[in-house]
Amino acid sequence: MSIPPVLTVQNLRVEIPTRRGTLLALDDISFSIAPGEILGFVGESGAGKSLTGMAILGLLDPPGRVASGEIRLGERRIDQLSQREMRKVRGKEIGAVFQDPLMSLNPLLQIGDQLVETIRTHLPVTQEEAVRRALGLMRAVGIPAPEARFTAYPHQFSGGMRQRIVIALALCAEPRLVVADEPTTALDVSIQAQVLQLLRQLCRDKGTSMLLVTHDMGVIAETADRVAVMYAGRIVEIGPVADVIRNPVHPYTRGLMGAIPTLKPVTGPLAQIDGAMPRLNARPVGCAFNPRCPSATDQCRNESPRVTSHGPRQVACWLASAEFADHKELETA
Amino acid sequence: MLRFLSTRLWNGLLVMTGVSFISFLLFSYIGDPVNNLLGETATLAQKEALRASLGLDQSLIVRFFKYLGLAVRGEFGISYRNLEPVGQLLMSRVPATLELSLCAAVLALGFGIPMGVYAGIKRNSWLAQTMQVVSLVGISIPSFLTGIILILVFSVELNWLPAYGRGDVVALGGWTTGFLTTSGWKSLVMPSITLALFQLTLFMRLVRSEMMEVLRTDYIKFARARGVADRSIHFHHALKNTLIPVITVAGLQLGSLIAFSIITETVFQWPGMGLLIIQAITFGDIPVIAAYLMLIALLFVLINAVVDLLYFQVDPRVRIA
Amino acid sequence: MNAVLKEAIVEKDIALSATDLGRHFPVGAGLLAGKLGAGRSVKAVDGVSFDIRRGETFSLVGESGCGKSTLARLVAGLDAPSAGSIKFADAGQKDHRIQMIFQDPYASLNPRYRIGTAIAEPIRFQKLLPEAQVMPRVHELLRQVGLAPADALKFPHEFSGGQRQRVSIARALAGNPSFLVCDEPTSALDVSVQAQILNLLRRLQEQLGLTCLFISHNLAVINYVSHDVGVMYLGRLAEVAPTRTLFEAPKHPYTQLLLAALPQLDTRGRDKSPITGEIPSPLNPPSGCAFHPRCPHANDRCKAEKPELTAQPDGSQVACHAVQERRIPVMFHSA
Amino acid sequence: KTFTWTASADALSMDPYSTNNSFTTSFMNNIYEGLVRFNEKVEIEPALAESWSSVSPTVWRFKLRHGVKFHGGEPFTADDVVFSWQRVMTPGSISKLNLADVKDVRKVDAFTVDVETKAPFPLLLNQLLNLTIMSKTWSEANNAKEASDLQQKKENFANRNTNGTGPFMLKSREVDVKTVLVANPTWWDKPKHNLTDVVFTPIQSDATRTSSLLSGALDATVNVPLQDVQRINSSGAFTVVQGPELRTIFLGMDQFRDELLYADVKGKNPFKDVRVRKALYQAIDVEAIKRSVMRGVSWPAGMVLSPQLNGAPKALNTRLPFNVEASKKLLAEAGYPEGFTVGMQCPNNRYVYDEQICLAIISMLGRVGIKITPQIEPVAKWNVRLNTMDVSLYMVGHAGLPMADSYALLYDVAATRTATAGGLNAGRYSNPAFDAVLPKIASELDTTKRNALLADAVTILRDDVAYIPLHQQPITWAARKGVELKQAPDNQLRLWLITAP
Amino acid sequence: MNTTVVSLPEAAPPSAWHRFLDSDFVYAYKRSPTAIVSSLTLLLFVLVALFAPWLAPQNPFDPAALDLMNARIPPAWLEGGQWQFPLGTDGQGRDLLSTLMYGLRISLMVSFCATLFSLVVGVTLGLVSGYAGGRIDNLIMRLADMQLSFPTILVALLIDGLSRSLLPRSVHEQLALFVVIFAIGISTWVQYARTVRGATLVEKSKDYVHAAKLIGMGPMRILFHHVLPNVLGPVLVIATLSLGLGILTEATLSFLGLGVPPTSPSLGTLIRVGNEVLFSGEWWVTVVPGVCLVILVLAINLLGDWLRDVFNPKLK
Ligand SMILES: Nc1ncnc2c1ncn2[C@@H]1O[C@H](COP(=O)(O)OP(=O)(O)OP(=O)(O)O)[C@@H](O)[C@H]1O
Ligand SMILES: Nc1ncnc2c1ncn2[C@@H]1O[C@H](COP(=O)(O)OP(=O)(O)OP(=O)(O)O)[C@@H](O)[C@H]1O
Ligand SMILES: [Mg+2]
Ligand SMILES: [Mg+2]
Repeated sequence: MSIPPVLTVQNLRVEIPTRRGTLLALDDISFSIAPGEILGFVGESGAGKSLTGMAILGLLDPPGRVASGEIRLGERRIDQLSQREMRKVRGKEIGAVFQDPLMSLNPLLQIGDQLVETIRTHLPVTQEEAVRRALGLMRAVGIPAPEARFTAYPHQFSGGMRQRIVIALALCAEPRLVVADEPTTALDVSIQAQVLQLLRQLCRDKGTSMLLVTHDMGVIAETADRVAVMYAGRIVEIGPVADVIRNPVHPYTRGLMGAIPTLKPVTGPLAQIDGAMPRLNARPVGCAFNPRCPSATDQCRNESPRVTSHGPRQVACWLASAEFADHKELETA
Repeated sequence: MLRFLSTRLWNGLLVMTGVSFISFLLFSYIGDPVNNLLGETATLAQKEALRASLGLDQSLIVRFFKYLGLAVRGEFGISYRNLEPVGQLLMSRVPATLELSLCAAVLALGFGIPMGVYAGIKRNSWLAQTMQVVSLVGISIPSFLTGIILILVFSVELNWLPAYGRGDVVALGGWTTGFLTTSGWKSLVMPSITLALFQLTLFMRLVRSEMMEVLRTDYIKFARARGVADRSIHFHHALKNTLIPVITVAGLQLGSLIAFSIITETVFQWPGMGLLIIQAITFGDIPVIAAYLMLIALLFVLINAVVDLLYFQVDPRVRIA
Repeated sequence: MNAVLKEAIVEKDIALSATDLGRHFPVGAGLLAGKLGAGRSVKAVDGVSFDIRRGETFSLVGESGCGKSTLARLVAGLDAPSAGSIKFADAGQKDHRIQMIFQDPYASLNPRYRIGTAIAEPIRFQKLLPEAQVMPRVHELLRQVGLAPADALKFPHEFSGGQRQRVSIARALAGNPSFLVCDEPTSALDVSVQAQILNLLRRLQEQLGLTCLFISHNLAVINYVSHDVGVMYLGRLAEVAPTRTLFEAPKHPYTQLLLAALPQLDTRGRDKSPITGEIPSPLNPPSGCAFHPRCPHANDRCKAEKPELTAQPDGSQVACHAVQERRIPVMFHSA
Repeated sequence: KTFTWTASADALSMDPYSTNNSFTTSFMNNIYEGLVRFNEKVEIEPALAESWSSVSPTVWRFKLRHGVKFHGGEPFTADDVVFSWQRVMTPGSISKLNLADVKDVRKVDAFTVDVETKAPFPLLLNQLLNLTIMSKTWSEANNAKEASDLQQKKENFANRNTNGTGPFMLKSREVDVKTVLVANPTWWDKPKHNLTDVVFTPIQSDATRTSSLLSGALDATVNVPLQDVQRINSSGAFTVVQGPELRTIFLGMDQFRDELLYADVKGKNPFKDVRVRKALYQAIDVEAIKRSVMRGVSWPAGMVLSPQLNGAPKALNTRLPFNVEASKKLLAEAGYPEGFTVGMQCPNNRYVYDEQICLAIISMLGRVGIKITPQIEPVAKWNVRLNTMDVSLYMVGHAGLPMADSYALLYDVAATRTATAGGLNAGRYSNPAFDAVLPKIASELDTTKRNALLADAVTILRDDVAYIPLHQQPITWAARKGVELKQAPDNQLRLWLITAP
Repeated sequence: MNTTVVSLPEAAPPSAWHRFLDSDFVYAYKRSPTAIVSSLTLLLFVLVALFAPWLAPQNPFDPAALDLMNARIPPAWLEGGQWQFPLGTDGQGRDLLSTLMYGLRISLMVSFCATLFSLVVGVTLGLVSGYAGGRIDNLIMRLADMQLSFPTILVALLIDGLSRSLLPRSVHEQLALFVVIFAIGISTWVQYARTVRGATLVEKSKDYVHAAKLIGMGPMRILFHHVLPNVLGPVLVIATLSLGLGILTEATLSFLGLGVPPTSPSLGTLIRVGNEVLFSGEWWVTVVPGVCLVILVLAINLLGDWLRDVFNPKLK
């Protein structure tokens, strides 16, 4: 690795103490994001995607906490920073975009004020300069006539426009990394396409890296460079998007791919993974996926699989090596 | 906006008419002024004569419409007790009550909101918990007892504050104010504390829970994620949002401060509307009671309207685009 | 309705036919609102006509706020149309029953009722079975949707979203429906669970021969379950076509747009030129064809005149001046 | 010297004719005067009239005082007396109820007037207490020729402004808040007081009133709650003045209905039986009430008249003995060996410890088997009950005021109730023998004979046990040490007799 | 949507009682000293009130059992006190301890009935208002507005007056208590109505209501079978808090002389009477019931406050 990654997460464990014991919400998460790279996170609801993003932002809701592992921004370790220091990192070095644009903006404050406040929090600029920058940002995210809409309130914007403003807010201080947690889930397809386009373009222009959380594999396919598939608090597979989509190795990823309906003529029932993802407090012994896995072995039922690297891909599955062997054959064939 | 105002007006009218009828019903059922006017030894003939001359012998409906007809023109008759025109009498009591309520409201809001914000931000801190319990003790004591205890301590034992009345007042046009004299301010202390205690607790608890809710919303989370400072998050972003329910409740509470300070005014002999109404009730001073109820209903209608307008001010979402 | 079309479907039995259906919501409330206000209204559904054949699934697709749910409620009889009519072929017959599956699995079950009770409610209330047979039937239904009979004693909060949706389906089936309305039954679910539900619905429909109105905003889902598809835009139908026809030969620019915008697994790197513009507010719809502000082919006629659904040679119906005038290239599907 | 005092309520109006509320009347007596007035022993003494004589049995001639000036400076003459008489007879006046026996007032010359009564009437002087004199010129000039009228829509000038001849002049008035009087420097009488200003601030709440006194904000208070006496005394800075009021508290019984409203005895009225009434009487231990409820300050009564009341037969002020056995026996004889249940109507804010007295009585009657359903209510409601005779066994009190005469009390309380008589006879006691004595008393001009007749009347009531007398309640005032209040049994504070240190 | 984590034992479903013991509610309860102490206090008070006739040394409501000779005896530990009257006696010779127990009974009864009454009225009107909407809604909400302009004391007077003129004489004696209950109840229904209306508006648009409609269920049945159980959470909180307020309101009405009859005194009446003798050295007459009342109301309020936090879905 010649270029040092923007973000490195190593063996991250997040625990949530509850009344029925401590839940292990994120288990042994490791990944890194290169400059300008878009890393997608997919997985079912509750798999721990948002939690990962929040852990990076240092915004875990108490009583959730980082139990072990480390998070580095460039060279700097940020998981142990005090709230005060972390505040300087947030917004300035890591931007964030959340799922619901309607909920992300303070309904009682004008758009302009929210932008200016954020700019002035991070950059030593005058009010006028901040206003100027804010207008520039609004223009950059594609809001027509920003001067006229500067004093508008969030409710006066449509969902798509609002998400553009959220993006503008996230990019105020030109952060190195943006954590986008389902930025388009609440939007309609046609608007979703616009917003994704915008995000992609901004990242490309500024060289910003992005952690893109979504549960829509299609979005990942169109947007991300690499993808991490999460299942029950672990990353089960991570690798370049094209590879993962074309040749999913982990049985869960494979099931997932088959379950996605397409526009092609329907030939038979969709691939179906029976059952549901276990809750955090009822995670089975061994591989968390083993009860739903068609090819689970005794090893799967007893031991949690280690993450193994296969070229650019890493997979947490006891059967992965065999799989890769098959693929190799296939590919060479 | 026009539609909004017209709906308000219509609703207000409806409420006023309802209140006037119900308050009028009170007339026949809450004691007979004739006895108080004539003394208990008056003979039946004398009482009948007076009753007839007051028109009390007519049917309820006839009296209601007569009354309504006059009331619409602002004529509420003459108080049976003071022989003063009712309008004038009520108006002379309004300043005292308004000043007292204002002080109480300022106390309640001025202390309740910061305390609530604190308790909401640091909900598990020792101080916040103590404030919770102490404020609850405050509303668990009946206000007449609070009043008497305050008097005992600060008037009788310490002799710091006057036990009754408004002190010296200054007349400014038709308005009398106690704000311009030392004795006026001194007199305000105990009654406004007594009156504010309940509201203070209410606001504190309301702001606390609203604050706790708002602090969990996504936009606060997003503000944190943008690195906005805690102070700005608490007092700029969060507080403003908690204000919306606070406005509603504050409006209603201000209304009831004005309308129902009966106990406090009685205990401190505060010459406001509360004292007037309790005296009117004891005496059976019907014109005063009726006019008072109309005034209160009007007050609530107005407060409702003001609260709505404040919504317009605070919450851009309700402004009709 | 078009004569050609009528002939085409005559051999198949029509279960439901909606004609010029409209539902308008007055804006603002209050006693005087009607008198003093401008009397504005949201035309959530406006002049919609379609037929559903017995045993088939008709799907509606469209973006948020275009009136899909309103239409579903009209069909289910939960709401009365302000214009037009809905005719069921077997209306008035004893076994004419409509049931509905809702979008939000968390709100569609009463949290206070055990799911057994919830499923039994339609049976008990409509007295479909004697009391002794109610619980066996509930257990049977639970099994049918892939749950265990023992689950009957649990409360909704003990289930995941997908399981709840199964319960909802079981409850809907408990009412022995002859017609089933599904309002985005999978949009709150994860793909893997969505696949389970879609498979289940398809199987059940085939087994029970149900007639369905299926609503979704996801064309891929629609593709999987339906025989015919209607595309809605701002309360009106833009295009109605048999499923394959729609996907292979979309005619309305909006349909094309929807198809293009849907993120696909195999469209990596495709730098689409996304459709510009926002979905207009239904409060203040554009004049003429509601889609004209976003349509690359719009001309003055589109701005002024509302297009009507017109039949196309391949059995689809399109409401678009450009298509009618052949201003844009139109593909036809050859079955 | 400024004298600051308080009472539980304000004077209702400054128009002396607009009400006969006793506190207002007593307050107004410091500003307006009549031809005669009461001294502190509640005896008639000349005021604006210097002397009077009888012209005929129905006509009295009054010689008016010379050199008297109203507060506004107008000289006082017979015209003012005649004007006042005319004004008091206007429709809005309520004082006229207390001048019912006066037929006419005529001017004889500038300083002489004749008063004609409807019949020979010994109590004319007492009745004339209610005719306070207002200035004719002032009233006419200020459009206050008629008494304040509730029917009018405008306030009467005299409701807020005064112009009397009395020892004090009204300086300022805020209703229910503060009324300030100043001494009249040109008063005709030689002032016994040494006050320059009088500040009156009503305080409704008992505790606040006492607190204010204790806090030093007041010089004196009337209506001191009995329970606060000890605290006031113990502070050392105040003196408490206590004495019996003219008011006697007694129990009345419904002796009219054939079946009581609130009793479990059906078909008959036990109170029509004198044995039952007597049994109730003997079951009540007034000494215990005095000791425990009244904190040792009450004067057990043997008749409905206070012994201090003009003409009261003092010798008859003896009680039947408290005797539970006798009471039970009487009940058994009357046919109620097990007692019965009856409703009792009491006010709870009218008399001293009214509610507590009733509770004590309930407990005492319980011991002889009479179970009481209490109906204890605020005065406004209790008043209505008395008014509508909605009573069975009820507490009531009467002081014989404003005339302060025994006859007036007996007439109100025990005359057979008609439209014009027996105004307070809510139990409708009726004895023809008693009714026959009353008119004789009314017109008997000879005091000795009159007193004998009064004794006869009282005897009838006692024999009938028409009422169960309880006690005279105390008047309790308190003042800063050194202030002399001159308490009188009519419970009127006469400012012109007060000296402050 | 964040679901709460609940364990899913695969075995037979747990019994209702077990489920209750296992609920978040019980868990939160066990962890809150405030909730435990206040609920135990309340329980103690309720038990004492319920069993007053068996626990109290004297029946203070039986006038025949009282002896004026025993009036104003101080508490037993003070000079002049007697152990026969542990907390002393009042001016009627009533044993304060017994009076307190009975007073508690009356206070709780009045407050409980008033709360129940306003709850029933408020919840019903709120449900109907929220569900029916339109004119009915408007009418009910205007009624609520009107209600706000009437002080409780006037309501008490009005009800008293009305019932007196409308009901036969024979029932008047028992009225006093009901008048107080009605007056307090009527004064607080608005709160329930508004809350329930709000909740109903939310619930009625939920799909389970639609599902019920689909099988042809009538509005009343839907309201009471489906909607009602789901809006009761906040109602319970209000009810708890207004239970405390009711006790205070009753005390205040008593202070104004409009409370329950003095022969069956409530805590409020006791304080009112005690209030009068605050200066006279017989402090126990007011302090004892006063402290008792404050503790009771405080316990209720603390419990209500805690419930509010626990039931607030937005704080989960
Ligand atoms: N405060 C908490 N207490 C208990 N469990 C929690 C808490 N916060 C999160 N969790 C659990 O942690 C897990 C991961 O949650 P997370 O929000 O990261 O999921 P997600 O993958 O983002 O899902 P979604 O697609 O629904 O957003 C979930 O099972 C969730 O229930
Ligand atoms: N009761 C109502 N009163 C007023 N307007 C309504 C009402 N119900 C729906 N609408 C409006 O009608 C339009 C269509 O609503 P509908 O819920 O049918 O849309 P939808 O297509 O189901 O959207 P989604 O995909 O978000 O569920 C919306 O603009 C909505 O605001
Ligand atoms: Mg998430
Ligand atoms: Mg919908």
